[in-house]
Amino acid sequence: MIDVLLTMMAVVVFAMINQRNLFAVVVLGGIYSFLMATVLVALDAVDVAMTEASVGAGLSTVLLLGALYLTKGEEVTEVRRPLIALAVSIAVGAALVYGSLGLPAFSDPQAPIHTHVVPRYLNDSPKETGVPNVVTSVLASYRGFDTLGETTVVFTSGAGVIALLRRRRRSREESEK
Amino acid sequence: MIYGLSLSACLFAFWLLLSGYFEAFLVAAGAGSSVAVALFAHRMKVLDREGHPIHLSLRALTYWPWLGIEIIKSAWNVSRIILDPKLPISPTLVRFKPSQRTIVGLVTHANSITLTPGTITVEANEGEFLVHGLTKTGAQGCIDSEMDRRVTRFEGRA
Amino acid sequence: MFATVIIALLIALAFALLRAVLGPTVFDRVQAANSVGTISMLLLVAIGFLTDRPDFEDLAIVYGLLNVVGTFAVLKFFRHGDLGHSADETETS
Amino acid sequence: MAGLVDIASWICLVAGGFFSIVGTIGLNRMPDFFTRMHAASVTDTLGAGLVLLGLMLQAGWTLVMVKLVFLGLLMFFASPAAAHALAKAALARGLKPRLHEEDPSSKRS
Repeated sequence: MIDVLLTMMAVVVFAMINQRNLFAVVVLGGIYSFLMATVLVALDAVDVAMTEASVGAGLSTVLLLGALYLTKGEEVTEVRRPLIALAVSIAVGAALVYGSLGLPAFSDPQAPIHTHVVPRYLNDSPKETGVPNVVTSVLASYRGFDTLGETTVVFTSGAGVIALLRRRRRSREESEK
Repeated sequence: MIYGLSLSACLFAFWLLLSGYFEAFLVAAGAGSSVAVALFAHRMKVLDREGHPIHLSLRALTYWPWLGIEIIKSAWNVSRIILDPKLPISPTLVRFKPSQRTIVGLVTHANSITLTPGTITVEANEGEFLVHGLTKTGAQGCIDSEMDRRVTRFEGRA
Repeated sequence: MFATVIIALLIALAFALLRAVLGPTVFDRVQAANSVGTISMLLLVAIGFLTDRPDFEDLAIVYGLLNVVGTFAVLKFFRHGDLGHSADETETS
Repeated sequence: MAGLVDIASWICLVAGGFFSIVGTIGLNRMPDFFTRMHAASVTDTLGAGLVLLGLMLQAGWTLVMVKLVFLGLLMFFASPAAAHALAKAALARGLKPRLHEEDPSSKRS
């Protein structure tokens, strides 16, 4: 089933590459995120899927549309050939693939991630924190300060972005009058 | 006031639904936040009869089952059209005047039309609906329909 | 037997995706994206039952809400975005 | 009794899957945007409703079932609003529906 979904995602990506209308790209990007979240659920990573669905399909669609509001809806055709960009992308992709070769095998019980701190989280977190969900206990209790700082940063930047966009829009309306 | 209470109750029910844990602290936190949200809604003045129409909840119990049966019937018709090799469609736009007087009634009527497959409300203004139908008979069936009468009864005395 | 439903939903997903890829208008794509959202929501619930962990529905609820939010964002943008304003339209939502 | 519920739930699930596929086939067979919306609403209402109903019967009287009911209500209220907004936006942006009086063989693109 994961294979089927991944194939569909590849098809969506090719459609996005061929598409010059940026709205269509945003819409297809939303579809891509939904498929990705479903794959993550099939891989049993429900919390990551939740994030993917809300950030990928919800938030980034809205943000991209907000960005499109300030630009044009059609992608301009490239003046020169993007060879350097292509080379950089291929190099980065190759480096990532090379890095993935060093990873432990899928669901290997001896992998480092399963031997250090995870057993303690899994076994002791309900006793130590009283939070029913393990992921929540890690995020909100063991890494509580980290999460607090993260939330503060995200909130501040979000408020800043909204303030900036607001002003821009109002001044544009005034200039139109 | 009663809308505030009912909104808090709904939000609290939603909290319980998502959390699924019934410990004293968690339940208290849920109750506290639902009351807080209701207060915020009150401050933002979005808490009113239209946004939270609890006065309709009793009559909804008789209207919704009828609507469900309608949906099943028309969905079956549309499925038959889709699977028919000849694709016997005759798309039609009709304009007509709905007989509802309240906003909630009009919205209910428009949504019911859209919810039944084969007809979609394209424009819903106070005195006029523009409905697109997959077949000519289906579209014209929306004018002075059974649904219209039932929704008017459903909205009751405005 | 849940597998039957999942296969059926995957087929439906493929058809919806076909329409999203083919277009031709943006509205077709939005409609297809809406269908993809609905179907993947159902798929999610079905997967939850297949793997015997039906608690996944919280996620499905989030999907459903986001589907609506996303569709509305796209459509509001279309009514007021740079592809042309519709002057006589009054915003109701 | 349990067997009966099981059978009913399987009928619902299979029918729901069937109608979902039919709706998306319609999404591809219909000639223009507005008619495609009608096909999609088959998936949204009957397909989704039957799948959810079948799963509810499987869940029994638990919190899971309440969540499924909530999911159904969510779709019940949200999907027509989204469909209406979509149709309205398409019409406002000048997408003309292909009506019956025109030549049926002319495909719009």
